[in-house]
Amino acid sequence: MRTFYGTELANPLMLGTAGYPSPAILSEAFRASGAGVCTVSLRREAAGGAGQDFWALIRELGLPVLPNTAGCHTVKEAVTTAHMAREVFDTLWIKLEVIGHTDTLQPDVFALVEAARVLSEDGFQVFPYTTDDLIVGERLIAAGCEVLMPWGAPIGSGLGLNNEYALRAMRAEFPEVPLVVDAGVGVPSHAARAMELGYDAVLLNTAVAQAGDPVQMARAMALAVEAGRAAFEADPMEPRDMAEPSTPVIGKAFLS
Amino acid sequence: MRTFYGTELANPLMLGTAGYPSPAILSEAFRASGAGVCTVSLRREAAGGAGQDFWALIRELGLPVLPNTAGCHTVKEAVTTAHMAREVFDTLWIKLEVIGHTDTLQPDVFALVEAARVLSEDGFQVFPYTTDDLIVGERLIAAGCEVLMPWGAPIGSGLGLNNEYALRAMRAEFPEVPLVVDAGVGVPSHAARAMELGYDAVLLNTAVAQAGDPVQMARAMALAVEAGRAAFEADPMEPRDMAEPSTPVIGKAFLS
Amino acid sequence: MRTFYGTELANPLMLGTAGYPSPAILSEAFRASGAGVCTVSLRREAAGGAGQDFWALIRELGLPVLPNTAGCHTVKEAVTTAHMAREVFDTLWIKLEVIGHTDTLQPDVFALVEAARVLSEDGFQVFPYTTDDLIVGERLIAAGCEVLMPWGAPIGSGLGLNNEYALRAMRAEFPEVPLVVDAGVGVPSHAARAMELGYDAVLLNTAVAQAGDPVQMARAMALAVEAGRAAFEADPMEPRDMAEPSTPVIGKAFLS
Amino acid sequence: MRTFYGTELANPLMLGTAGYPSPAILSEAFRASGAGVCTVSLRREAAGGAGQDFWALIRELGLPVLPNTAGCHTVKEAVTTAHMAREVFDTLWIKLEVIGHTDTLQPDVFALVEAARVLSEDGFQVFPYTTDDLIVGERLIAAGCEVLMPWGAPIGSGLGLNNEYALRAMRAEFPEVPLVVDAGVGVPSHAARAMELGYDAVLLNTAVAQAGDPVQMARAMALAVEAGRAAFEADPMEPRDMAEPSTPVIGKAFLS
Amino acid sequence: MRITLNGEPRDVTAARLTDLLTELGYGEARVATAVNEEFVAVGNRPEVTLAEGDRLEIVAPMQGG
Amino acid sequence: MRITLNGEPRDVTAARLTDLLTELGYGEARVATAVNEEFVAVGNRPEVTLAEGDRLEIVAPMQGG
Amino acid sequence: MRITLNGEPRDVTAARLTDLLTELGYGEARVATAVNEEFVAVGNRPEVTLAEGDRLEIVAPMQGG
Amino acid sequence: MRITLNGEPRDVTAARLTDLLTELGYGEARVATAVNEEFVAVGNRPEVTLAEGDRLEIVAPMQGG
Repeated sequence: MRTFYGTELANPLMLGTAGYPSPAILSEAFRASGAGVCTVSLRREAAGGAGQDFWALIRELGLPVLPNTAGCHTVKEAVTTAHMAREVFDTLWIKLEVIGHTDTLQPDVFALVEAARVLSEDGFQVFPYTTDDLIVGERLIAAGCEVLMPWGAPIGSGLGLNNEYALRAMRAEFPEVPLVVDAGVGVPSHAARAMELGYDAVLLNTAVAQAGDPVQMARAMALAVEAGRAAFEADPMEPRDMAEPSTPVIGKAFLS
Repeated sequence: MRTFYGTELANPLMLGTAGYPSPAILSEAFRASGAGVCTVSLRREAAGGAGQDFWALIRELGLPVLPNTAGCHTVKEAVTTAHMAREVFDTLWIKLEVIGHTDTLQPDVFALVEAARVLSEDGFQVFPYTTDDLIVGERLIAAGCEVLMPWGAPIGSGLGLNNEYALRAMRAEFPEVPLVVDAGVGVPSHAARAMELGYDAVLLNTAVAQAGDPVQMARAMALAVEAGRAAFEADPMEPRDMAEPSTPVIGKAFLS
Repeated sequence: MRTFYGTELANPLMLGTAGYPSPAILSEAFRASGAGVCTVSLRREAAGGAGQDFWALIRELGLPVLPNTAGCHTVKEAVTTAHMAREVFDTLWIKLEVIGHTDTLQPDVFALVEAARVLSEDGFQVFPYTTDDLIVGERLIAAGCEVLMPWGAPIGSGLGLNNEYALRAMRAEFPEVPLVVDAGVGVPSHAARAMELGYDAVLLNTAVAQAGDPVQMARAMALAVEAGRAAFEADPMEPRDMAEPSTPVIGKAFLS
Repeated sequence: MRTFYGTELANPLMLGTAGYPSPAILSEAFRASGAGVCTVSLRREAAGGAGQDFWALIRELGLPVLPNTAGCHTVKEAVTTAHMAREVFDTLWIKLEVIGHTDTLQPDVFALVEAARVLSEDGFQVFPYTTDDLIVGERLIAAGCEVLMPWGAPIGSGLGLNNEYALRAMRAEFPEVPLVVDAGVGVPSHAARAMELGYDAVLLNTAVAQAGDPVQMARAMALAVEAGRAAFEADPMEPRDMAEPSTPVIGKAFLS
Repeated sequence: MRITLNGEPRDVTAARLTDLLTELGYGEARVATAVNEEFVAVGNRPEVTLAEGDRLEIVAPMQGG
Repeated sequence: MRITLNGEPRDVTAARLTDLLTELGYGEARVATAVNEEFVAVGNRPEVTLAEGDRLEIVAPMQGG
Repeated sequence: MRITLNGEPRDVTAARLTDLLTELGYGEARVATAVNEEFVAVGNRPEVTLAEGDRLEIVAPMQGG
Repeated sequence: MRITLNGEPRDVTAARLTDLLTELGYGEARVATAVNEEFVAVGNRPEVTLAEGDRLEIVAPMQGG
């Protein structure tokens, strides 16, 4: 199994910590999901602010923490945020987001590659939130990334895998690189599909946090990624354009 | 939870018994799947033939048995087969197939409704393999069926859900009737999707039996149907056409 | 080219006459569409009612008239309406609709086949509005229909071709029968696609009548069906999963 | 109507000149297509080689000529090729291709933007073959491009529009910029769809040249782009999830 | 007598369908008729007479899809 | 006499279906039977006798989807 | 002196960042700091002093996707 | 001298590009030229002379997509 900078995940699900109805539900959802990673961010803190309790909550999850640079629009912003995250969360991992467009929250692939280079040289282990562009993928790897995280659809849209063709091409192009579908997943069938394509994990947040029952949905997503991976390993049948009887035809009694 | 003629399934997966590499793998696949039902058929038996051992194998699964009328093309054939099945398998359940077309193995809805009527009047509990036609569904219910099993795609094709719109319409039309997607499922994401639509179970065979590793795929399907049902119960988010940040925007540090 | 009960259409487009902003726009839209057929209905008429002017308008179009039995839910209703239509419109053609379901306006295939039989025996030339069910198609042909008109999607939905697989199967199953996609078309690409599949015509109404500019949309639909037919006759390329340079690779100058 | 560097096209179709069965068929196909632009390339020429005759053939088409840099993989190669093209074809227009990947022939967006900058500064009017990435689009415009040509699918694949969502987003993002779907179109319904999305033209080659009857297919594509544009201008109906009778319900006779 | 004309109660005098249509002012209008849900062809109208409570449907060409 | 057993010609002696099944060696096997395309339930086998040319179908549990 | 703390004006006394954090009541809190958009690591805080108008950002763990 | 013409070795006499094109028989042909991967515009051909081992590319209009 491919590892993430040498770390094996307990479960090919990376789950976000934002937008849950309550801290209690967040914790329960994580337990239900068996997520292998939790993603977090940094925000301004007033004296005696909420950040300390949140951090305690996260530590209790006992999971690898993947801090993000959400909302950063420039290389400098992303790099500075990454440094602050490394210190606060005491990890080399960074989910690198350099947003290029406000409506789609798509990455600015130019700034992304540059920031990835700077951070990788500085010893960070970069998880780049990228598009399904193969050339961008190559550049990110050349910049030092050992993981690629193409989007399935815009963050928080729940649209699923907008371009399955491109995601398949990416899997074929980078057979050795751990690949994660990051963003766009709305229901378990989307997550299962990503894994059926041979992806190594799925990163999601809104689909769980905003579900009517986040705990139940967290469990559903955990089952789905496991199902998708198992199917990929089981070598599925090829789809056929014509029907084929499952029940044997020979030996059928003559009754009419 | 909707029941099937009063029976609650341990797991919303109905798994076929045909086309496995070996009886041992069949048994293992069933154990891995935790299937709630196994489907079987009747075929000509020579003295001391294989049927007796097969029956022993099936009994060991300890599952509700759903015999089919696979390969029948007329009402009479299907009805006679159903009677033989009731005697041999000692069950009132019958998966009613009346095939109308050789390439697609689609049901002959006219003969299907008639056979369903005859068998229901005769005390059978009919599981009709039907299309996604709402009116046919109504007729089957009027004929005595308490379950409907629309196809997702042709038997053995693995194409998935060819007409999700129609399957959704069927769920909306028959809120009280247990619905099963029967045939066409090729990978777990198909099965999960069917359950996300609110279906009560998925019936499949080829996707498991013909996978490179049937046991692994059986497990994958079990996880997928559970994931899909959990998602349906969890009230998923609505897809949005625009992105929406999962990480909060407010409180972001100013760093550029 | 396949004919409709011996009639060749000027253009493989059958256009409805309902819901236009004004009679003038209706006429202009028909002229712009070059439609080969216009569909009409019968409604209650007060003395000196609108029906007479409408009829004058339709006659001016100079097109074959295809009256429908829209809104009929029973065999008797449909048959009586067909007789009234034959007298009023002085044609043997009848677009047979026997509606089975209010939300989807899908045909009741049981009543449809029966009504088709009665009318065919009575000398009508039946254009049945049906589903994409192959067996129903066979029954309709056995009942005397020489044309089949499967739906693409529910009437007035504009969803397009909900089950392209089934429509392809229908074309393959009935190579000699004139087939028309009736209902569901929302934009020209839907109409073109139907013709690319080898269909002989497309019947639509709402997509034109309810467009912001019905005349322009009528023209668009005419172009689309012609495009789709031409493509079908031109034997299109097979889609490939990999790219293939259009510009020749050999002879490229060495410049780096 | 948006213009291409001030030039209005006779028809929103840009047609390639490669891979036709014969020069005669090429000419006939172009006449049938009424294409607004023809694309060409440069290749090594032996003394008295075929290039001169080809050029005579192209001149006879009397169309704006759009030379490409097909097969170039570096900025320098593309720029040098562009200069040679400007001299030979006596035009400022250049279809800028900088290929980044051999299997998908996808553009190298990094080299593309750089080459676009160099060429724009040098007075070229660049038609960049790009992806559906919005940020890359912004960069190309900043580099001086006044046209964007995102791919629909890999060159020569005929797969159509692999990511309609992204193409829609691009149209919304650049309301003033002429947009062309370049590559991937296999059948007219693909071309019509691109125009329905509000694109200003479609560029294709293989779908016509490799069709069984290129002339017929050329005509089909011309009709399709016109249909798609007309539909876009006509303001199409909104798709609905439920059916809606086209024939009025009121006034229906009571007959059962 | 009172009949039901296109779903509405209506007092009429003529009994023979042909006369009734004239009375109702349909004259030469292009219409089709049904009495008590049974189609009555133009040719049969002279023989058909209506009675109290009969249901008469008169339809004409109208827009349709 | 000669009957057709599961589609194949077969010479048999016993006429009564119960005896015939024994003769054919089905013993206690879990099978269902049809004679000339009509289902014969276990309970009715003793009353059913076969004649020259009859068609007997004997089926047992088998894999199915 | 007046600085900008997390985007808000704030009058403070201490100049050295370490002292300032204490003065502001962050104590042992798990936070990261940036002065005038430049990251200041924990280890460097003692050497860093702020001047009138400096911009100080103090961030802590928060939910993220 | 020996140069590389469109990727093939070729012995030629003329050194000046204009003369060379004539020697090679391109005459008035509509072609573009590059020497050692650098574009040489028509106007500059008279000033450009080739040396042993130089790489000359001569291209003309060709089909393209």
